[in-house]
Amino acid sequence: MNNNLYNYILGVADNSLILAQRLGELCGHGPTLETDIALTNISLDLLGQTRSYYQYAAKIKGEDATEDSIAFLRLEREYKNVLLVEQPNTHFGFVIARQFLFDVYHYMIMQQLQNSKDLNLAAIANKGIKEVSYHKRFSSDWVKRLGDGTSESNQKIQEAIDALWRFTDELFDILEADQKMINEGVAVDVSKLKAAYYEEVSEVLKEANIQIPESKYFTRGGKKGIHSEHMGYLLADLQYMQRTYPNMTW
Amino acid sequence: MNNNLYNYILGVADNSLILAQRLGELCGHGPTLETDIALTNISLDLLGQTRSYYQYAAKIKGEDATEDSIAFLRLEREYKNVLLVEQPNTHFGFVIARQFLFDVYHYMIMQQLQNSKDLNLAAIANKGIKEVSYHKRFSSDWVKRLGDGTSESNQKIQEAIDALWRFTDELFDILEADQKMINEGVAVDVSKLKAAYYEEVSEVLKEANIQIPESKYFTRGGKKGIHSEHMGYLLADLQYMQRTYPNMTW
Amino acid sequence: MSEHEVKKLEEIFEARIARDEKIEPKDWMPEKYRKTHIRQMSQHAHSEIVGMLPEGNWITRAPSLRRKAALLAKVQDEAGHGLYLYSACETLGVSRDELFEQLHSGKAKYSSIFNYPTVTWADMGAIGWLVDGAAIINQVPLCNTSFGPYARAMVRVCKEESFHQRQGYEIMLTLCKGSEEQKEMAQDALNRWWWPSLMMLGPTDAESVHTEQSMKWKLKRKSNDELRQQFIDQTVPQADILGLTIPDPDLKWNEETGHYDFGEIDWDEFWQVVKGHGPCNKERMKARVDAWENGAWVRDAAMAHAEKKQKNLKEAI
Amino acid sequence: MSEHEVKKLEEIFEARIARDEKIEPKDWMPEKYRKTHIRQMSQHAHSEIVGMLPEGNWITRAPSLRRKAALLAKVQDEAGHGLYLYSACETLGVSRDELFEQLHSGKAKYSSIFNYPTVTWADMGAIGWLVDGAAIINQVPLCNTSFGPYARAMVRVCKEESFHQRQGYEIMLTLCKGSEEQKEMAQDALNRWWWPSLMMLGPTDAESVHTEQSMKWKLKRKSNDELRQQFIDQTVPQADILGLTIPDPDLKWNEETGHYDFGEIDWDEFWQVVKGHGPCNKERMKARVDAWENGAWVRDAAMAHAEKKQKNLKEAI
Repeated sequence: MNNNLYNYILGVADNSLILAQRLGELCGHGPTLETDIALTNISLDLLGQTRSYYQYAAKIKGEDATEDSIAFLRLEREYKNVLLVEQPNTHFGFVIARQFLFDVYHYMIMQQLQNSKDLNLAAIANKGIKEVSYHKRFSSDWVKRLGDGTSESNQKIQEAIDALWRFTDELFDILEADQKMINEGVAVDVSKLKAAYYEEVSEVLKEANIQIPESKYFTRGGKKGIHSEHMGYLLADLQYMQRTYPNMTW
Repeated sequence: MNNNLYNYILGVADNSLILAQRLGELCGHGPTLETDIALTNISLDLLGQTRSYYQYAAKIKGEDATEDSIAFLRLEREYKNVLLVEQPNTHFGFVIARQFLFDVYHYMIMQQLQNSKDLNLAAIANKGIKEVSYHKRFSSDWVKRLGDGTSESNQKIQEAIDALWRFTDELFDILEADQKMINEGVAVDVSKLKAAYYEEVSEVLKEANIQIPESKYFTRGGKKGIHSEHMGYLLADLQYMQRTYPNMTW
Repeated sequence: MSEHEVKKLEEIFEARIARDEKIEPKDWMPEKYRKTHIRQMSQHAHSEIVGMLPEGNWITRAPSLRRKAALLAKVQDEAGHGLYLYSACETLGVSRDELFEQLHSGKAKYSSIFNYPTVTWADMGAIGWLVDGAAIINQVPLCNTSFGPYARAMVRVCKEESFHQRQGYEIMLTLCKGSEEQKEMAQDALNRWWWPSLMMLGPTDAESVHTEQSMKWKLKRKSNDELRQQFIDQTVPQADILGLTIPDPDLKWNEETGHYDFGEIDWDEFWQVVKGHGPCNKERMKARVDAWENGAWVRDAAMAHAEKKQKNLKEAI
Repeated sequence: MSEHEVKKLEEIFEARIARDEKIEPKDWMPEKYRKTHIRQMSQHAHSEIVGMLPEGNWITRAPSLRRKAALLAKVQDEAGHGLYLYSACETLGVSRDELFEQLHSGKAKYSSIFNYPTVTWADMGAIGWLVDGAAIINQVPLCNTSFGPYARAMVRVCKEESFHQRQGYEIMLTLCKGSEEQKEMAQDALNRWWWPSLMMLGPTDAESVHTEQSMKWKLKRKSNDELRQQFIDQTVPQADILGLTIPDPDLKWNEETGHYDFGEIDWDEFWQVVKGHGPCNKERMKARVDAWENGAWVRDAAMAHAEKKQKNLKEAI
């Protein structure tokens, strides 16, 4: 089995799974029906992508691996998502800020992944790019709406951007497996996206009357499987059925 | 195996386990260090009682049963605790109201259980009665303190009593297994405690300037294993390790 | 308008309905017709919205990615149904905010079935199979109801509901073909949802108000008891296929009537839940009110932003 | 008081300390002594209180009832230590509320180690073994420090800490005797907690302030680097017994010095965490501030009730 490819795929896919899970918590509790529907749509898109990635990863892994064994039966230390996507739904400002900070990044990755030498990954990216482009439009619009809405909403989205900013630098970390896959023309060299990312993010924030955080201190760990303390509780729910009833068909 | 006895013990013990778990969530997050320490004490007492009950139940069940397999490896529908104890820590008023409404009941049970023909149960009750008497004093005092404190605290404890009142009637339900154990002089006939319970509770509430709720509508189900939607999440955390790492020693 | 004129309009109106013409929002209509429709459509909309909660409870814990996605999509459909139905109400001159206010204050009702807790994963199957099944039986006739926007909304709703019902049944089928634990889970869900599902078809005809008028307006085509019998006759064979037992010792096929006889429904329970004292009424209302209150600043922001944009646009012109 | 008189008092004071007499709260003491003690004792108290959080994170998920009870009891002990230490501060004329205010505003520090997340159950073992182990090395000398209330508090604290340390080590031992997964979990925890534990002993002597004065007042008896060496020398053989590998390729026994040599500590990381930018600084402060703010109405109520009672009592007399 191609370990590097397998690990690279999980790194990309876990972001979608965990963010979809967070968005799934919100279903039925949003500020309007329209935002409920839109965020559920995003969650569904991400889940769809996750399934394509994991199905491919399961093939690579062989044995009895399935999309579900990969999604539900790993230990916390084996999930490779960035810290950003596991952060809680503190309030709607956090939901939007988290989505926006991820979408800009996600779109860049999908754009490049379309050119991957791995045709499976290229196909997933090709199918997903339209969806992610919609996500980015949705979250950017809401960043602007909240930033330029009332003084309360401006303060709340600012609070969220300030709180989540420290998780952005990790998005551009490259692990060993990633580097090997970059060298083979399979993976996206995210380190090269960093400047463009901050530029695009800053532009939207500026338009939204949001201060761009200046902190130079960042938190990382998710990509290496060292997650925040929120992650264990998220996984306890996510894995509950598969752990409680092993080896069954649903 | 004596099924009725086993089921009766779980019915009593699960209340302690689930309430201990709820109190455990609070550790480090209370309004003062003193209340943190006191509530942890109560949680520890309840856990201690739980262990004694489950150890006895494990002996009755035989096979490979242990206190931990009983505590952690049942399905949600197999937990027999009353709905009251699984209600969430909405705010400190709820914590105190839940504790108070349970403690008055718990004390009555322990008092009678001391006379059980089952010497193991009598011994557990004999050991526990002092602890539970302290719990009741603590929670009653706080009910009075909050009821007779500020108008805000009065309103908050009233809100909690109003919300939890509908779970009190279930405390006095008697299942088939219970009835058989009552007939044998093993179990406490809780139906006979009802009048005294409401009298004692009402007296404290009156002293605390809290309105006694008048609703005649009650919610039940926990004793039969039909729990509120809070329960699944509580169990996902409680069982997480045992489900994720089966058959290990910790 | 003179009394005579109103009477005349009413006659024309009733004649249109009798001819199966659709009434549209801008058409003249009796005040009672308008009010009855607002009441029924908003109650239906509220049921969709509150109905998101018991199923939403299992989204984070769904047992497979496929089921998680399907459940999410289903709950999203319910939000969509709520949206059409509130819009249909709006055509009659009542705003969504007003309707929410009625829901949150307890003035408006919603389907009582959603006041039961979803205790296991099998409840996702049972709700799809039984609750959506009963809903469809209630709703299919409404595709031909007299008020155009309601009828058109119901066409779409029924199509999606019947997809949900099949999906629910398929969850049950998978469980029943699975392990012993899964089969038990399925039976347990049937035990808990059977009677509340029968209650969904409404009180017995003897106790039902509004029926005659509703029949005339095609808001109703069959009585509650007829619908209930239809539901039972349709569902029992489905349970047989699953190998599950309907929790009613009195249930049995009656050769003479060509229907299933069934046991007595616990109407006390029904009325207790309707009056707000079911297992989860408080929790459902709290969830809706919390969502609404916590979302106020977001709605305010969207409004303020839209106004600013409009103002800038005007100034630019 | 004249400068001369103060000087005289100071001399008597220093002589008392030199004679190993205990200073008690009501005794005269130099202002700097008072301030230094408030700073150090409150910092210690804050560390106990914040230290409840990373371990509290596993109470609901502890893998057995026995471990759950032991963990609860341990976290409770930490609350108790906080309580003594705040009380010791109060004897020097500063209130608990003021001290909390300093913590919440970020003015007061607490031990940096508690800004790392507890990621697996094995962290409960590693914290007991390593973090409490390092704490004991820091604290045992304080049982003989000059300020009476602090010295007495430390006697009790150290006794309990050493119980906690044994308990933590026993958790590690159980894991290391367990399954492959458990052993991996233990190694992983050691990997993550080793370096932060070394940092707990404080910056290298070159960078450490306050040391000379603290030595004189018996707030310190050995330098940070000496304590660190002691910790390493004591811990490495314990890791060997567990069969775990210390994550330091440069670690090796030095026959000549009779100590372990070890690799370079990442002081950048240390200072980043101290300055508030560790993995969980924000979360820890938020948890403390939330607890405090959400508890305000409770504290107000208790106060109001006590006042009413007192008033009633007075009126009755």
